[in-house]
Amino acid sequence: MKKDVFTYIIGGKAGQGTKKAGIVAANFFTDLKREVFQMNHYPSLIRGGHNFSVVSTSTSKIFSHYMKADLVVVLDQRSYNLHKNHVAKNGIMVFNSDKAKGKGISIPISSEAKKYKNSDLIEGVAGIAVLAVMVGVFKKKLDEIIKKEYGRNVKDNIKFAHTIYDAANEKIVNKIILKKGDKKFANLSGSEAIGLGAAATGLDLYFGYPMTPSTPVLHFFAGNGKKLGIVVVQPENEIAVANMAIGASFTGARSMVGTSGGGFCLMQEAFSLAGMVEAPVLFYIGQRPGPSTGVPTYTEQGELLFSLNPGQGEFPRIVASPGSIEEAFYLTAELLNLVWRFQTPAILLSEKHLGESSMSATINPSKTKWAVPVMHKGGQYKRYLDTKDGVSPLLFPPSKMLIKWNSYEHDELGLTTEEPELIAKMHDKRLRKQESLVNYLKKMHTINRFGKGEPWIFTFGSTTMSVLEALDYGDINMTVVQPIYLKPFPIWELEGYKENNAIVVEQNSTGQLTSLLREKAGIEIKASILKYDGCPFDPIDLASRIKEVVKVEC
Amino acid sequence: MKKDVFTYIIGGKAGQGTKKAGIVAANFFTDLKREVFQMNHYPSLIRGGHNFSVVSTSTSKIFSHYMKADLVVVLDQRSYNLHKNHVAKNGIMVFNSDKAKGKGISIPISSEAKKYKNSDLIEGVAGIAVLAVMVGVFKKKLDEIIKKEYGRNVKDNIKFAHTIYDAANEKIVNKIILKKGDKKFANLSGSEAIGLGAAATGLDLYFGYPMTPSTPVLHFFAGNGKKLGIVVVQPENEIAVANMAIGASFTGARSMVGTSGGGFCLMQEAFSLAGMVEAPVLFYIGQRPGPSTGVPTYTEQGELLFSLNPGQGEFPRIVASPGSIEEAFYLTAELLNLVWRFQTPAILLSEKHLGESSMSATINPSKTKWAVPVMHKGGQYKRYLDTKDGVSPLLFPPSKMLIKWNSYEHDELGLTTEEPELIAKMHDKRLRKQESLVNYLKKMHTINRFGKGEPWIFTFGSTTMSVLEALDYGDINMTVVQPIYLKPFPIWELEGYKENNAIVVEQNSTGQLTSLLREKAGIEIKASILKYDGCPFDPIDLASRIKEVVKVEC
Amino acid sequence: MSADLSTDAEITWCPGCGNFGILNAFKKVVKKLEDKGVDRDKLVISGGIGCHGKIIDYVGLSGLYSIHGRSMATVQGIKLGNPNLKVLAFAGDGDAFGEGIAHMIFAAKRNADITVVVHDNGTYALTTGQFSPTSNKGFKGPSLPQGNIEEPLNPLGLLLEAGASFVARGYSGKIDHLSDIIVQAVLHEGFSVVDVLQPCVVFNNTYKLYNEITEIISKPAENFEEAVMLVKEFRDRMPIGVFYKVNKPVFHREFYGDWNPVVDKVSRNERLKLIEDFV
Amino acid sequence: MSADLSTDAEITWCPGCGNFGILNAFKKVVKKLEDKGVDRDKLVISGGIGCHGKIIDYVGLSGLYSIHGRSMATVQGIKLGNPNLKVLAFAGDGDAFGEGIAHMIFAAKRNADITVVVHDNGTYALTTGQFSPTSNKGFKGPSLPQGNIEEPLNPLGLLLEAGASFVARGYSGKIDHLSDIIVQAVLHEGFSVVDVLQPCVVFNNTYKLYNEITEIISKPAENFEEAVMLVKEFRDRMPIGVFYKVNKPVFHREFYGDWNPVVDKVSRNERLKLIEDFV
Ligand SMILES: Cc1ncc(C[n+]2csc(CCOP(=O)(O)OP(=O)(O)O)c2C)c(N)n1
Ligand SMILES: Cc1ncc(C[n+]2csc(CCOP(=O)(O)OP(=O)(O)O)c2C)c(N)n1
Ligand code: SF4
Ligand code: SF4
Ligand SMILES: [Mg+2]
Ligand SMILES: [Mg+2]
Repeated sequence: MKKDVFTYIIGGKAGQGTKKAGIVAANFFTDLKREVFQMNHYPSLIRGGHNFSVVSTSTSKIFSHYMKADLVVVLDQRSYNLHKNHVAKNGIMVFNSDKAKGKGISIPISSEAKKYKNSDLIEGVAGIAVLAVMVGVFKKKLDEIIKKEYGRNVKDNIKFAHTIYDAANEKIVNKIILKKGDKKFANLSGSEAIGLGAAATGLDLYFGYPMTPSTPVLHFFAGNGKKLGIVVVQPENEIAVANMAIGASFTGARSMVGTSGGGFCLMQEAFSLAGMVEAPVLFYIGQRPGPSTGVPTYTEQGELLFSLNPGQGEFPRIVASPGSIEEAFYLTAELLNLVWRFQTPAILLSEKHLGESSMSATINPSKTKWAVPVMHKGGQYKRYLDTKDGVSPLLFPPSKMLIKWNSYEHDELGLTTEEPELIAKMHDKRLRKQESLVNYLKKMHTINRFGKGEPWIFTFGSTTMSVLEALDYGDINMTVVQPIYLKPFPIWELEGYKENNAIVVEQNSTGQLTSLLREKAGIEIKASILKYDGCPFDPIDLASRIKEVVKVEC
Repeated sequence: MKKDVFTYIIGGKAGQGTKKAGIVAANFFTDLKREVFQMNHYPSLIRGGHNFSVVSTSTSKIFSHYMKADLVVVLDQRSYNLHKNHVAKNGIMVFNSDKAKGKGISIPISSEAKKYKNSDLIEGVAGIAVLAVMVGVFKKKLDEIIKKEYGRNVKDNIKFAHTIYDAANEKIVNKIILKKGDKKFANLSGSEAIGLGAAATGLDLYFGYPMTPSTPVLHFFAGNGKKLGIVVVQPENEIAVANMAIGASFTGARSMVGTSGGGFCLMQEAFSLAGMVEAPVLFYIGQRPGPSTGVPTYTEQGELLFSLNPGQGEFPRIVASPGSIEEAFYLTAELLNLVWRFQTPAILLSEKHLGESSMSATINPSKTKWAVPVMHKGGQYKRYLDTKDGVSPLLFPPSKMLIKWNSYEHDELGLTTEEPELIAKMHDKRLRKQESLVNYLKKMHTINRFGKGEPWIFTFGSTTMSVLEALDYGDINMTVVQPIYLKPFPIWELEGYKENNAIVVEQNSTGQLTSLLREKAGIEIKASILKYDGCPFDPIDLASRIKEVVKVEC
Repeated sequence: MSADLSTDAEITWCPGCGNFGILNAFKKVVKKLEDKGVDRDKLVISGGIGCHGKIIDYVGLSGLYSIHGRSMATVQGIKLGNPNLKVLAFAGDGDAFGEGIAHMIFAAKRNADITVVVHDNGTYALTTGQFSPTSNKGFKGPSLPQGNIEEPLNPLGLLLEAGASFVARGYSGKIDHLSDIIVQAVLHEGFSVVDVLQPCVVFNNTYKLYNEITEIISKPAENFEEAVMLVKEFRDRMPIGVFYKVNKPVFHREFYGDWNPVVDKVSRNERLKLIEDFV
Repeated sequence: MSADLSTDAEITWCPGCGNFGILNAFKKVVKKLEDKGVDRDKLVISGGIGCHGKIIDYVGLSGLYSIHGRSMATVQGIKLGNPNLKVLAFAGDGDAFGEGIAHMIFAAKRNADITVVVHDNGTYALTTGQFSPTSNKGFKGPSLPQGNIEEPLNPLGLLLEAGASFVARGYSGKIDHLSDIIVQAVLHEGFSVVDVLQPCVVFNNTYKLYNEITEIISKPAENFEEAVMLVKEFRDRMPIGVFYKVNKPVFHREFYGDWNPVVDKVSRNERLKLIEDFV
């Protein structure tokens, strides 16, 4: 069993600063050169309800939060009730005795907070003070942390923190000394990784209309785009988003859009347009539980199949999903490069669990490519020149040459055609581009394999992190196979697997990856472990489900 | 080889009445109690360009037009050039010598027409006059036809027709006497069949925004809805179309929408909404070559995969495609019934070739069902009652009970939930509905089989008609298997087929049915015959391609 | 339906949110309508997605909790399906004037007999406060931290131009007045819109401003031009009340008069006969 | 680019179609613009789907033949990508005022520096003549054979309300006048729309009517209110010309001043450094 994991949960109402407290805790662990994984759970509301943040930390690689915590701090009764079973053996529950009754250590957090203005917002600070006590941090260090992390009302915050610190110090006995790790990592959210990956490859414009859980990428660029030279536009709706992005790509601007499933529905016509005019645009989809509005702030992987054939008609489509926050960085970069290499739209498929969690990551930006297309070399320009690999050179305005992109079927110049032979020929050109794409991907890293042992576990997207942590936690030796690319599906990498036992872990109710593996790669799947209640897997639960399934089915 | 087929082609500019002439010819053959198949080819423009209509007729069942004609009448040079190779051995080419040069029988159609007003529109009548001569119809009968079919300017038309008749009579030697058949069929277009099928099952409202090739269904209801009690609404865009239809279904109104691929892109968010609120709405997609605007007035089957997983998230989806115009009637009726039985959206997937062609059909309206849902029986009403088969009884306003449909994940009453257990439970409810649907379909006719012999030919949609005619024409004995339902895919019906040789015929460039058969049903496909130039198969060509492929691959 | 129009749903608006005012006003509306003979079971509601949309969970009336920007299309469908029902769509400013603006304009143009109540808080609140179509220039939100660079729309002016036959503005801080307006809107036969000034205490707290500048007008404008002028005032003085009200042909009646698709449905037998005639 | 701006595409408009007038006017526009120093290679066009959209095939300029209702969004993207380009979108009435109305309103609201030329024939011509947003009441088309039951939109009024900074109407039968207007529209910095009266000889032949009632106005309205009145006249007298023109902050400049995303791109090295700083 994995040693040295320390988990901290802070729960309360939205607006009480639980997420902020989680971030502060994560930064604190990071300063200890430990690795962290932070997951934020929140309902779809602005104030009230129940939010919580879980931070798990370890001196070695950690891929998931745990739902058994060494320290739980809850600010109200609802949080108490929800988390009372999340206290680990030897763990501690600290609750706000003004707003909750229960077992554990009681501190009158609210009555202390009330002495200050913004009494509600201040309560999250109590969580940090309690954490400081628990892990043996001195008040001076606590003051520093508060100064650094809470910009406003520093004095009040410190005074309040001290009161809570003293109260907790009296009551907490089982203190824990956290071992220091040996490397200071960056603490990165999935959304930041995506933004940075696109920036590294040369993104020029990001278009987005707010939609959870893709919004943090929009906000990332809004906050950081300026110095990177990236323009962020929030138009009137998703249709405008996608069509503007295509327009921008016509000028040679690297453009990207972000949305969730519902917004992507509205972009499909433009997705098909991109396929036809051969516009290089990257579409980011952050998944949440569906159908329809579903559960906007939760996580799911219910849109794998939905994302494989969007837009009417036949054209090369690329879909890939990152298995970790680091991979989110590299994969975003690679996809932006690919859309320019092959002039066809691609989907970066991810989930709330990746986009809105953060973890320790090492990123080497110089490992990315700068998206550079095949450019016209001279002579008469034909936008849809029928080349061997199907990829026609690009040229951008202003130019003395005619550059015509066309949503109708067209000839090489881009003029509309209704000639049967030409229609077939242009289908063939796009098909060849599809083949070239497959050949290109064959030379790339399209599947991750982790560990050794049988049977194999297939998974994808952010669930990969849950699986890796579960195996680590449960001391399970199995090979984890994660297709990064879902379209074209890298069957060439999977040919060896056919004879074997395999199970699948994924977060949806119909087993979409399971179908894909069976249908595309002919892999016999013994069992699928599914979760579709909107919450990510807990590695402890998942470890035991894996053991169980392997025992019974394999 | 099939006997007794007579084929007539009339070609000219859009606006010259070639399609009308085709219809008149078809009606004439129908009056002879012969069977007919009429295909109309036209570019995306209103006047000019090149239109043609082909009518093939036989005394026995006929499933396709032929592109070798016994009589070709062309009104201009472009038509002449395009059709000069479409003249059968012993066939006749008649051309308008005012506008074309070539071999065959020349008649100065335009200079004769110029003597009348609407000189352009009148020229199509010449085609009928020539046909009359060719098949030995007397002038008196011709007059009757013109009176019946051409409402306006009857006198001029008759006078003009006589002049042409006389000119042709002089020159045409190989006249043909058409044998009479023994049953007078209705002459029905695919779009009419769809409209009638929906009407028979109880359709109340049809919502549509014009888009070729789905528009004829809109026009059908606009022209015939009133007496049937069917309301036709053309809103501002496809998003309104789909959302209004869902709103209407809330009142218990049977509603349906129609569009093509590009418009359906815009409806996907509503499709998912229908999945979540469990709204019974039927979506008709008329396919044309894509991607994007593509070739609006031509035919293709490039959107099979696109139509299988539309809309974000997981919910039961139904997709089916009719293999003949008769089947279009029954299947539309059955799908409207199914969406009400299972409260989930369905897609009627078809193509321009079905929607805009017409053929002899026998229809028995009383064989359809009247769409009646499971209704609430009394007691407290729960919109999303968690029943054994997943189907919750319906109730319509006005009612003293609360009826709440909800796009968010919800409890049984329809109130929003963010509770993990309830989220999972509601996924399970919808999954059970999916199972119930499959069980229901297992008792239904989900696959057509025609003929005997090996290897088997798989096909779907309107291509079924081309295949049947090709086998008939080529005297080929093979079993044709046409999955009517594409989702849920009737693998239970296909289990026996696994060991065998099989080929696929479909109209797209990537072999989408081929993939589906391989992936879903594990059927080994030896070869696929694909066509993707926007034109339907010609049975003569197809017969030889089939023979060739079977020889080489099977 | 519970007598007090409540449901079991927990209310998750922020304390002090202007949406409470709208909820309370609406409950009064239902009772006032009942006094005027409109049964509550004939009143069907819909809403978009956003803070505003939650009202659908909180009001004990039948309806369809729709998607972002579409509740106006949803209720048009409901009305066309069964014109005996009175339909009312709640919408946010992002919902009605952003994602769904086309439906608003065309509902007004065709004078669909629906009522739209817009919870106009000048922000996309539920998605954490981005600028919306009615945000002021300079409004700072997370997608444009340097401040909104666009002028706000004048949605009521737009809808008047589009042909709206009933245009009003209310304020969630004046509940009785607001409920009066909504009652009139529902009773009006044709397209009616009530733009409700709704302070969002977290992202756009306008209570103070609106308490100062709102001014109840006593009667609608005399004519269209005057109404256009009235709706334009939203800086120093913010008139609230019914600005414009006119009788015009109503969509579903122009379409099929008094006929009702679900009530007056043509029988199966009759239809089968007609179909047989056709083929 | 061919000197006479032609292409190899066959023109498939009906003989006598008003679109010819627009095509001819536009060719003049390009030449006039060149005289004023706007190079034709800096002029990029887009179009929607419909009879009007075919103009994209017929004009020898670079551009993107977009989809139904989106050419206004397309050109906004082009402009944002490279603001050195002048962009012009052709659109049909179905395109601009139906499917794409939201893009029009918001392009006007944000004063995006684009020009939209609407081929307004009051019908969905290419799909065989259904009623469109600007069809008159009573207009008979195949989807409503009994006649349109809605009043036509007043699109220019709507766009004025939305904030359009340049609003004009032209007539395809008055080619020189039309080309003058379009030149002004293109040279105007900000959102400009030219609603072109375009007879469709097959489905809505308005030549006679327009020849009678169109009247060239000599100068724009003095103010907004006057402009609103002017655009409303479209029954007995149909004024054509530039109705309104005002200088307002332009979207891309408010956003990033004189900076240009593709020209002034931050280098790879600089970006990598910034990213390293971030992580
Ligand atoms: C198609 C689509 N795009 C985006 C979203 C995300 N979303 C949810 S609510 C909302 C906007 C809320 O703004 P508003 O309508 O003004 O409502 P408020 O929350 O302010 O009441 C958005 C953009 C969505 N649900 N669907
Ligand atoms: C999303 C979508 N819906 C429908 C269509 C079908 N369609 C093609 S052109 C057109 C309308 C044409 O009307 P308008 O824009 O006025 O152009 P016109 O032909 O009159 O010039 C329509 C509805 C389409 N191409 N895309
Ligand atoms: S965020 Fe604003 S609109 Fe939403 S509930 Fe809170 S105060 Fe109300
Ligand atoms: S149908 Fe009308 S708009 Fe289209 S080309 Fe013909 S005349 Fe012009
Ligand atoms: Mg809002
Ligand atoms: Mg038009």
